[in-house]
This record gives sequence, C-alpha cells and structure tokens, in this order.
Amino acid sequence: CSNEKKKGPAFDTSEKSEAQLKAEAAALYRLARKDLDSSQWQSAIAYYEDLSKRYPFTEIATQGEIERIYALYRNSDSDRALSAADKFMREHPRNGHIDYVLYLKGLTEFYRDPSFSSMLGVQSYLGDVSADSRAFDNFSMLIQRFPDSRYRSDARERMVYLRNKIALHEVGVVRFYVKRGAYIAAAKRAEQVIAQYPGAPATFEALELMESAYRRAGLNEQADDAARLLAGQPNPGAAVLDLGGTEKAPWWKRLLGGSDNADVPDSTAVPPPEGTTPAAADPAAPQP
Amino acid sequence: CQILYRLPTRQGNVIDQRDLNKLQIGMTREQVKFVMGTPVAANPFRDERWDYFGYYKSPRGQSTSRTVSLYFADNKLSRMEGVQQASTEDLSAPDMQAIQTDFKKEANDSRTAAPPVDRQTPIPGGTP
Amino acid sequence: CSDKKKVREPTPLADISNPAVRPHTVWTASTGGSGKYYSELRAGVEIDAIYTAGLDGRVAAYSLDKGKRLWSVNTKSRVAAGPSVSNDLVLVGTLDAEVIALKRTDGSEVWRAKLSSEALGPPVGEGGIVVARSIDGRVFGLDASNGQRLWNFDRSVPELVLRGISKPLISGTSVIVGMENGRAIALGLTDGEPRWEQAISVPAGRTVLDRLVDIDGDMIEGDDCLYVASFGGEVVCLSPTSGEVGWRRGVKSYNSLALGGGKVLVSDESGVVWALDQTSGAAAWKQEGLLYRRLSPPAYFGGYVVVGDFEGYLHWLDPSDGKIVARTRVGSDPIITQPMVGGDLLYVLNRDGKLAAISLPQKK
Amino acid sequence: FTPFTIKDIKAQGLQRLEIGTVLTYLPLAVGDQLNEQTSRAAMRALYGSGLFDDVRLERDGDTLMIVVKERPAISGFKIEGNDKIGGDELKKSLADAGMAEGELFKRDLLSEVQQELQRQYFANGYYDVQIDTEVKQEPNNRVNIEIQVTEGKATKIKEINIVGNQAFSKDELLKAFQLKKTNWMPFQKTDKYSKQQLGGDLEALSSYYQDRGYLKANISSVQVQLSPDKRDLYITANIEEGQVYTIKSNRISGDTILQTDFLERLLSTKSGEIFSRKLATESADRIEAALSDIGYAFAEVTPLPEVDEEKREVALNYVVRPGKRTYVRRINFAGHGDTHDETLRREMRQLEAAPFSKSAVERSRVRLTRLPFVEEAEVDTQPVPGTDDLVDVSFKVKERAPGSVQFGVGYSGSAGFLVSGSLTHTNFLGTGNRVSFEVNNSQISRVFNVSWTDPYFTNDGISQTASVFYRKSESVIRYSSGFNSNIVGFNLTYGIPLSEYTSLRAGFGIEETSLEAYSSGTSDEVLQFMRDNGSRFSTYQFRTGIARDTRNKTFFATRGSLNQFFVDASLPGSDLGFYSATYRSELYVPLPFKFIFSANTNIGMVDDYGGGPSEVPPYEYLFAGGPRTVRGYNDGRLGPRDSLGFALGGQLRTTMQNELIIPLPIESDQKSTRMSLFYDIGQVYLRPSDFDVNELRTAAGVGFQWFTPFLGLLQMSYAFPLNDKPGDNTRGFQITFGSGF
Repeated sequence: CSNEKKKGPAFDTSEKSEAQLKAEAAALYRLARKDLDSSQWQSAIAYYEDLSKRYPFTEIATQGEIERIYALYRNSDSDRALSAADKFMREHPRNGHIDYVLYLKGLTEFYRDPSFSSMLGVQSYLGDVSADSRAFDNFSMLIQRFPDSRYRSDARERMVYLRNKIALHEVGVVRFYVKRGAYIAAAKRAEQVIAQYPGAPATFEALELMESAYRRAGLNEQADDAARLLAGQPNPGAAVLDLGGTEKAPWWKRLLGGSDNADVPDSTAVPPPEGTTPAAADPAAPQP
Repeated sequence: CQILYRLPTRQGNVIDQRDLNKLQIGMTREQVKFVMGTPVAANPFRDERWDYFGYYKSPRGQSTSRTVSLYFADNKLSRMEGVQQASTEDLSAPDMQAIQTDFKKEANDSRTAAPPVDRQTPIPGGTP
Repeated sequence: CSDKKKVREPTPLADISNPAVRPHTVWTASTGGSGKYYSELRAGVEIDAIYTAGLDGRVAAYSLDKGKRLWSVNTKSRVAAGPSVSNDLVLVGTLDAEVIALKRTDGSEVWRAKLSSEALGPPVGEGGIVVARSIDGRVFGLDASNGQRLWNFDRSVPELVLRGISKPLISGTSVIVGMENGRAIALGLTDGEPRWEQAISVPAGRTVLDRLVDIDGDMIEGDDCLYVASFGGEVVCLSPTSGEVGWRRGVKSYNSLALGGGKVLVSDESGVVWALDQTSGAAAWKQEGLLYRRLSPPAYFGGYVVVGDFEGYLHWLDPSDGKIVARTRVGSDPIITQPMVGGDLLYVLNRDGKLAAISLPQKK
Repeated sequence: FTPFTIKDIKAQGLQRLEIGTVLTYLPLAVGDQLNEQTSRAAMRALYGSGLFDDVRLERDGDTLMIVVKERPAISGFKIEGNDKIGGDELKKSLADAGMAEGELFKRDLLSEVQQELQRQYFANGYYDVQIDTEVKQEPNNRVNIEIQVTEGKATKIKEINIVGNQAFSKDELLKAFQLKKTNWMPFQKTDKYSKQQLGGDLEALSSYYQDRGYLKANISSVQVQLSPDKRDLYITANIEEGQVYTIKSNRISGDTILQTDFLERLLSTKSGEIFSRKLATESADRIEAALSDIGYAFAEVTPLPEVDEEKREVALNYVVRPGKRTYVRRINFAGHGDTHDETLRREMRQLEAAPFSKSAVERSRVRLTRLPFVEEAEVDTQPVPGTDDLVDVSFKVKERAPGSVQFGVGYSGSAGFLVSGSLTHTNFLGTGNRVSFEVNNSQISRVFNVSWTDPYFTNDGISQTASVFYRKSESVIRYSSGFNSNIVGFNLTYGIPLSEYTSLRAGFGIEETSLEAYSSGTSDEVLQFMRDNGSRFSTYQFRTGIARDTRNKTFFATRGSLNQFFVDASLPGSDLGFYSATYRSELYVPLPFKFIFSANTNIGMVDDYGGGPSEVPPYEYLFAGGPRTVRGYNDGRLGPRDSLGFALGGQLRTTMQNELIIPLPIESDQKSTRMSLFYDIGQVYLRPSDFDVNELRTAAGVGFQWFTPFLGLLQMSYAFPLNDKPGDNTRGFQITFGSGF
C-alpha cells in the first residue's frame, strides 16, 4: 500500500522577496494567457488554477480567476463556470471587473446546451427556457448595478431577444391550455405574459388568446375588456399596454418552433479585457 | 354520453354554498379572502371586483359552471352577484358530488395500479 | 505494510531469570464463567467453601482445600453477578433482572426477586437485609427471608457509562454505593434513606467519552479510611461515617482496590500498578512494566502483590518496590476479577470460569 | 484619543490583500468623524471579515492609519490515517469551511475541525481514536497544516438485551431493530453503534407493541454501556408492556368537507378489533389523501384515542382539520431540453388555475416517467410566497436518449447472416411523435418498414399510427419451408382511451401478397396451400383489441401490469379468410428487499374461418424460441418441422417468461440496467387443437438488460434448456440490440 508521504506541489519554501514572487506569478500568468488566446481552454484553466493556488490573493491571481471563468465558459463547462463566477463575486465584491463576470454568467446560461433545432438555425422557443430566464436575470442585474459598463449594450440586446423568446414560450403554453379547454389557466398565463414581458411582440397574441379564452369560458365582461385593450383604447383604470410589434412568424417557422424574432446575436463572446491587467506591463512595474 | 374517456377539466375556485352564506356586506377584502380563498379567476383589469368562477367538465362530457362576482367600494364589500342559488337544483352541489364520484372512480383505478402515494406512517398529527 | 501506529499496544513480557518465589497450583476446577462477555462474576471465598456461578446458570460450591464440588445447581437464568454469601444465603444477580437466593448448604432455591433492569451489581446482605443494584441506577433493599422489596433508591444514569457496577459495601448500619455518576452515597441499611453523599470525580470534557466517571471497582475499608476508585481519575480516602475526604490521588481505575503492607494497591486503566500509602495517599511506587495488558484488580497474598492480565498471566510483585519477581499462568483466558485470599491459598478465577487455588511454598 | 474628522485613510502591513478589499469592510470613509464608538465598530467589522489576525487603528495627523497583520495563507494541507471517515466529501466539507490550500488560516477553525472529526468518529462508533494536528510556519506568511489520525479498533455492539418483555420473545422484538449484535458476517455494518439509529430502533420497538394492542407500552429506560477496554458496547432496553386495548368505536369529527359515511369506509380500524396504531395512522393518511385530492393539500387528520381504563377500551376520534383549499397557480417543467413544453404538459392530470389534487400530480409524474424518452421525473410542490392557498408545481425531468439505432445480429443456418437495422426516434423534433424506419436485410429476406405514431392525434389522447411496409423474402422465410413471398402493405390504427388506464384499438390494413414455389425446394405443406388458394392474394384486415396499462414505466417497470388483447381479422372480399388473435401481458410485482417478480405471457393464435382447406398463409405462421419468447432455444426453431426438416411454425403459440429481478448495488439499477434470473416456458403447435402440455419446452438462466445511449435496449441472456428433445436446436448465449415496444 502506498504510504510514502504524498508530495505536495513542488514548493521551494525558501524565503523570497516580494518582487521575485511577483515575477514568478507574472511568468505563470503569461503562460496561461498564451494558451487562452490560442483557445487551448483546458491547459489555460489548469495554469490559472495553479496560479491562484501558489500565489493566492495576489493581484495577478485575481485577474487569472476572471480569465479562468472565461476559459470554462468557452469550453462550455457551464456549471463550473457559473460556480467559479459566484465564488469570484463573493470574494472580490469591489473588483473592477465584476460587470464582466456578470456578463460571462449571462453568456454561459445563454449558450447553455445548444439544442438540436438550433443547429438547424431555428431558435426553438418550445423547449426548456429555464436557462434563458436565468440568463435574462444575470443580464438585468448587470445593467442595474453597472449602468455604464461597456457590456451594457450587448447585454441589453440579448435581454430583448431573451424576453421575446420567453414570452413566445409562455404564449405557446396559453395556446395549449385554450386547445385543452382550460380557459382560466389560459387567461391567467396570458395575463402573466402581458404583466412580465411588456413590449414583447408575443404580448399581442397573448391578449388575443386571453379574449377568446374568457369568451369560451362564458366570462363575457372580461372578454370585452380584453377586446377593448386589443383595439388600443385604454381600459378604465388600466394603463395602456405596450403591445410591441404585431407581426407573427410565418406558419412553417412556427411549426418548427421558430419565430421571426431578431436573429440570434453573434455567439462569439468578447474575450476578457486585456488592457487593465498588468500582464503586458513589465512585471516589476509598480502597481497602478 | 360517449364512451370516449375525456380528461376531466376543473377550473377556478370550488364554490361552496356554506361559504357563500357566510358573506356579508361591509366585509374587508381580507375577511372575504379568508372565507372564500384567493379568487383564482379574478379579472386583472378591474380592481374593484373579484370574480369567483367555478367550472367542472366530467370525463363523460357534462359540464357545470358558476360565477359569483363580489364588488368592493373603498375596500369594503359593497355588492354581491350570483350568491343565492340560481335555481332549485343546487348549482354548487354538482361540483362537490361530481368531484366525489369522480374521486371514488379514480381511487379504485389508482388503487389497482399504484397504491396512493406511499409514505412512511407519520407520527399521528404529522402533516403529509 | 501499514505503519499506522496501533493504539495501546500491550507490552510484551520479558522473562524473569531467577524468580524469587515459585507459586504452585494446588487444584483447579471449571465453573462456567461468562465466555466473551463482561460480567461481575467472582469467587465467593468463605470459611466453609468457595462459591462460584456462571452465565450458563450454574451455581456451585467447592471445598476450600481440595476443590471437591460440594453441590451444584442450575438456576436456568443468565447469572452475571456474584455469588456473594450472607448468613446462610448464597446471592446471585442475573441479566433477566432477577436476584436469586440459594441455600448455602445444598444450593436449593429460597426466593427470587424481580428488579427493574439487569441485576449486574453483586448483591450483598447483612442483618436480614439484602442490597442489590440494577444497571438503570436503582438500589433495592430486599428482605433476606423472602426477597420482598423493603426500599429502593433511584439516581439517574449518564448517557454513556461503563459496563459493570461496583459492589455495595456495608459499613456499620449504612450501605455505601459507588454510582455511575462518579459520586458515592451512604444509605441507611434498613430504610434506604441517604445519609451522606460525596463526589469522587466530576465529569469534564466535551465528548461523551471524556465525561465517563463511573465507580466500577469494589470499595475497600481500611482501619480509618474507606478507599474508592473512579474511572473519572481519582482514588479517594473518605471517612465511612461522614463521607469527608481524607486524601485524593489522581489515578484512573475501573478495578477494585486492595490493601496490603500498609498500602492501597491499585491497577489503573492503562495497566500501571500503583501502591499508595494508606494514610497519606503518597505513591510509594508504581510498576509500568505491564502497560496496556488490561490488568485485573490486584491482591495481597503471602507478602506479595499479585495481579492478573488479559493473557491469563499472574504477576507477583515485591510489595516494597513493585519489582516483578515471579510469573505463573492460569489458562489463557483474561483474568478480570480480583484474586481472593482464603487461608493459605489464593483463589484465581478467569473469565472462562477456570478456578485455580495457588499456594506459596515456604520460602527456603 | 481625541475624536477627529478623517482627511485620508491609509493601510499598513498589507501583503496580498488590496486596499480596496480593506475599504469594503471598513464602515468609515474620508470625512467621517472618528470617535470611540465608530472606531470600535470599525475594529469589529475588520475582525469580522476574517481576513486579519490583528488590527490596530492609529492616528497620523488627520489620516487614519489602519495597521493590520494579514492571516497567513494555507500553502499545504494534509490529512492522513482517516480511512474510516473522510475521503472526498470530508475534503470538500473542509474546503467549504475554509480549510484548503489557498485559503486564509484561522486558528480557531483548526480546533473546530478537530472537534468535528472526533465527533464524527464517535458518531460512527469509533471510541478509540487519537487526532493530533501540526501547524508548520512557512516563509512569506504561509503555513503548512498536517492532521494525523490514529484509528483504534471499531467499537462493536456485543449484546442488545430487552428486559420486561412478556408478550413477545426477545428475538422477535430484536427483528424490529436495525442495530444488531456482532455475528459471523465478515463485513457486518449493523453492529456499529449510532445514537440516532438507537433512537429509531426504540421508536420501532414501542410502535411494534402499539401496533398489537399495547396502547400504553413504553420504554421506561435504556442504558448504553461501554466495556472498560472500549471494544464492546452493551445496550439494555427496559420496557413496560401495559395491557392490551381493544377499539370500542370510531368517530370522525371536525370540518370533514366530504360526507362522513364516505370517509368512514376509508377507516381500517374496526370496533371490537385490537387497537393498532399503524392502522389508525394509515386510516388518518387515507382521509388526508382523500381531502388533498379535492384541493385541501394541507389537510391534517389526527386519530385521538379516548381511553377507558377499566374496560381497557379505546374510542378513536379522527379529528379533521382541512386547512385551506389550495389551488395551483403555475406548473413548470425543467430539464426537458428540446422536447416541446406541450409534449409534457399534455400528460398532466392537474391543471393550472384549478384545485390542487395530490393524486393527480402523482399520476402526472408517473405518466411522464412512462414516456419512452424520459428516464426519471421528480415533482416538487412549493407554496407561492405571499399567499396561503396557492402553490406552484415544478417537474424536473431526466431524459433518456430518445433516438435508438436498433439492429439485431444473429446467424442461423438457413437464413445466413441476419442483419436488421432500424432508426427509431421516440421524440421526433421534441413533438413526442414516434418515427421508426426499419430495414431488415439478409440472404433470404428484405424488409422495409416506415411507421409514424402521434400519441396525441386529438387533445384527449387518441393516438394514430400509420405505417407502410414491403417484405420480400427469397426461398424461405427465416426458418420455414422453401418459398418466396413478396408482400406490400399499409395500415392505419387508432388508440382510443376508455379510461385513465384502458384504451381501445381500432384500425384497418391492406396487404398484397405473391408467393413463388420451387418444385424441389418447397415443402409439401406450402405446395398444398398454393394448390388450394393460388399464389396471389390481397387481404383487407380490421384490426381491433383492448389494452390496459398500469405499469409505472415503459422500460424497467417496477410495479403495475400491461394486458393487451389484439385481434386482426380479414374482412369479406379478401382472398384469404383468416384471423390472428394475440394476448400479451407483462406483470410486475415488487417483493421485499427490492426484488421484483415479473411474468411476460404471450399467447398467439392464427386460424381461418373454418370449412374447406386451410386458408392460413404460411408466412403468417407463428414461431417461438429466441430472446423474446423462449430463451435457450434458437431463434424461431421450436414447433413442428416441415417436410424438408425446417421449422414450419404453427397456428398456436404459447410462451411465458418468468423473471426474478435482482437489485444491483449500482446507481443505474432499475433506471438503465437490470439483472434477472428467468424461467421461460413455451411451444408452437401446428393446429390449435394440437396443444399438449408436455410438449412445452422450458429453459432457465440469467439475463441482463442495459438501455444503451445509442443502441436502444441491449438484451443478453445465457440459458440452459431443461427438457429439450433431440432435434431441438438450442443456443446458450443470445444477444439482441433494441427491441420493439
């Protein structure tokens, strides 16, 4: 049985000056960054982990941690990327790149598991959208906490796309409940779509379905209220609904579960910011 | 009734005449909610009224429904519609009978297939 | 190949070149014993015979000199405590929560009394009262003639205790009981009313194991001191009448005590034999050559200190400095009860029920 | 010191931490007033951060100087000797507590870890353990930590004694205990003492008595005793049995919602019988289940015993508290990837905006597990925050590979190397429709079959299956006697649900067949048939039948049964008048210790409408033998032989596969793998009248099934034929990939 002492990582525990320590760390960081830039995600991740283990809490190790999250995301190792991001935000609450970490969390959920139909170029909204709603929450947290972050515009664009997709999914459920004869369920779901996703094109169809659901249930007053909203006149006491676009996707695209939504934003994410890190800078340079 | 087995459809609140008889004008919203429960089919566009809508379609196709609308003036119950039994045949009763007969049929169906949810026997009084 | 340190390895025995004394086994007998189970079975040495019992329910009497069996009877219940003799009764305790009294002369059953739990405490009797203890912390006073309950005393038992109960000691008109919570209490023999109570050791430590403070071994009464040992870590001399503490000595032992040569003899929990001065408690000597051999309670016989171990060896120590002077063997099973001195013979009982009578040839 | 307003803040002694991190924890900012009270708050906050061993606030003119001593980082952490406790989860829990490389070292944490480790050893019955820790200082304010554990022998339970039991023997009572004393079994685990387990066992002991009438039985005291050498534990329980009580009467009180006579029928505690707590709690559960089925999800029913001491009788009063009627607000699904939400939602027996029904939710979950592309489904009901009578129901689904490439590899003397391949996708594009495309090619036959099934052709679950097939076989059909046949066919079948578990099958099919015979190579039976009926036929079939399926899963079901009785009868106007009736049943019965008994019966019969020469075409004959009928015999070789000595098949087939399914300690047991001992029995007879019991062939052996990610269901079996006669063609090892379902 193996009982020789387990050798820890090769530590030379001799006393080292601060600067020497920083130089070693920077060298290890450059190795990692080289792999990152040439998309060698696995080896980059290994270097970053070694960096934060041997030079914990150094400035460069913190930067390494951010880039490790990016490498995990690009390696589509979603769960580890998300937990690494949460750990980073917990430990470095005031780090300058928190907005980028949030942005990465959103992207990881956005491209969580490429679905079969999405390979056909049709972003189906009929399947599981729970990952999409998590992505939506991450992006909205990014925009609220960092209104002037450089990732705000891309996040905003993705949020619109996600909101429309989730709204369409919900309307799909409303359509099923009407077909199934569960009119109150349909009306209630439609109501939630209109309340939670104002401006999504699907809200228009949601209102239509709500009106027919109430009509079939025999609740004509509610049906008339819905009809009035559809026609654009505000209801007494209810704000005018922002119904967003009224166009609907062609039937064949809906058959496959697609929608003529804004087409899918470019999937290659923005790599981590290079400028702010001291990587390129000479390691011995004084800290900013 | 056709032999085809259609799935039963239950929607909205189960309205019990005993609860309706407890309602009086002037009750606050909380009191009404305590007696009747949450109005599942409340109308989103009209704040000042709560509609309790009960609807049941049995597997053999007969359907019964009932609507009770409660109006509130500055958060006090001011007007009630459809509270008295609409006709001699007790409208709320079919709901309960239908559910019970339906339940008995389901019970022996499921008893043969999978026993009702099997659980460790909790110490008396333990919630399921 | 695992070099993991073993916990508490028994020290191997060195052989003794010229033993100072050659003990000689006069006779042996097999009396049932308790196999692998821990029990409070003892050899009841009296002037007329020696009484033994076994887990198989057999109680027997042997003649002192030749070990001839005088009588043997089967009580058909698992005897785990005793026997002890009081007037004309032989008393045993069983695992089925019963105390059985047999006639001394022929072993016929006189009465059986039911207790509230396993009667693991060896019963004692005096002046028409029999005192018995059960493991749930209760002490019972029974009428010696018919076994009826006269009184009972109850004290709660800690969550984890040591297996085994110390034998109550009758001193004067009170009976002194060493309890599992590390306290000794004196009760009136006839009414069971508490007279005094003294803490021998106080539980300390975070885990249930560190808080074990049982008084398991038998107490022994010296001329002006009652000696009590507790697993909590103290040997104490206290006055039998008032319970006041004479002296305390930090020795941790679950074994019975013995007196000899003006000293209190203790074999402690980790296998060290101590000799403490009876009046001051100062340690005259301590013998560490038998570490972790799970020693039996010591005995003082023929001018030597005798102690048994878990492999059935009997070690003879010089009472003045504790040196090991001789060694004999009584079978290969552990000796867990105290060797009893009777006349010029030493009676040793091992856990498997083998009884041996040993004598010392007159020193040349 | 005198309070002053802070002009600037600086930190001293920072090695690794950034000034920013210190500021985040500091409740003070430039311009604040530093006085007694705010400085104490600052100190507490900085210590609270857990980052520093020592913190001092100093004043340098108007700047606040924070002098800190950072906690050392752990550069090495090792724990050794902990074989019995630990492994990965211990390392993980230590890492979470902050005891891992790269974390900050907190001194009090180390003693906490030591205590926790010792407590875990005691909890697992190791009383003889020694734990010592060692912290080595390293340069650059780093530390190396080593924990050395020396485990002694495990403390085992030597004896469990029960005192005071008259009504039941000690051995009988000890059966209710999980803890057992040490017995001969080498790797026995049940003799390890654990406090919680003892509590559970004592509860089981007292309910053993209370379930048999001893209402007042209680355990007066229990003692746990350790032998002085800390090796053996003795447990003694003292029980006071009390008397036996009988039930005087049953009463249901409180707000029962449903009529009491209906509820009374649910009670199993009958008056006059001996009181039993188990029956009382079961009855209470049944009433709770009934109430929760009509929306009272939080109903509570308590059986209160009113005791009459002298007559020793109990009047049971079931107090019903229905609680709030609950409604379902939303039903959510997760984990179903591409599968359309509607494909899952249409299986629901619980609707939104409707009264909550526990049995409907449970049946919905079971229906999800019965979908062929779902391996496992879990349900979780959560109250909606802010309301006391709305709940959300969320289903978590674990998918199985929906698509399966199915091919069978086999070799038989006559048919040559048989390859059959098919692509089946049970969840085409997430719609839940089943598409299957099958090609079967060997020297002697070529089959081409396409079928499309839509389980929800209508909302209420009427299913529609359409399939087109072309079957061409040279010289012989797999085994039987020398003739070619070309068959082209189309059929359309509907499944109409009659209740939750039963459905009617109705449909029709058209077949065009042409036969060719060889003077030398065709058996007399076939030649005789062609003389009677010619060689080209077209048949129109009406296909009906009824099926009842209560299994809890399509694959690896563990409970319930499937009974199917199908009849395909040719209609007037077809050239051949014959019908085929098959009865197929699968039964799963759970046994104790997770064993399962399952019996698959398959009885098929083909016959004509009587009168005149037999009009049953030879290619419609039934065959037996092989993995799906009687294992241990070669594929299709049971039954009568034709004039050339090949297996002719027959018009009556009776086969039965009895299996004892053995639980395996692996994680995928009953999910994607299954092991069983089987006893198969079956035979094929030429004419239904030829049925003869002692002609039935039997075989026994061991089988293993594995639902592979890509190849569908793989079945392997090794069988020993028990009463094979000379001339039977037996085969021990048989394997097939994929199976029809």
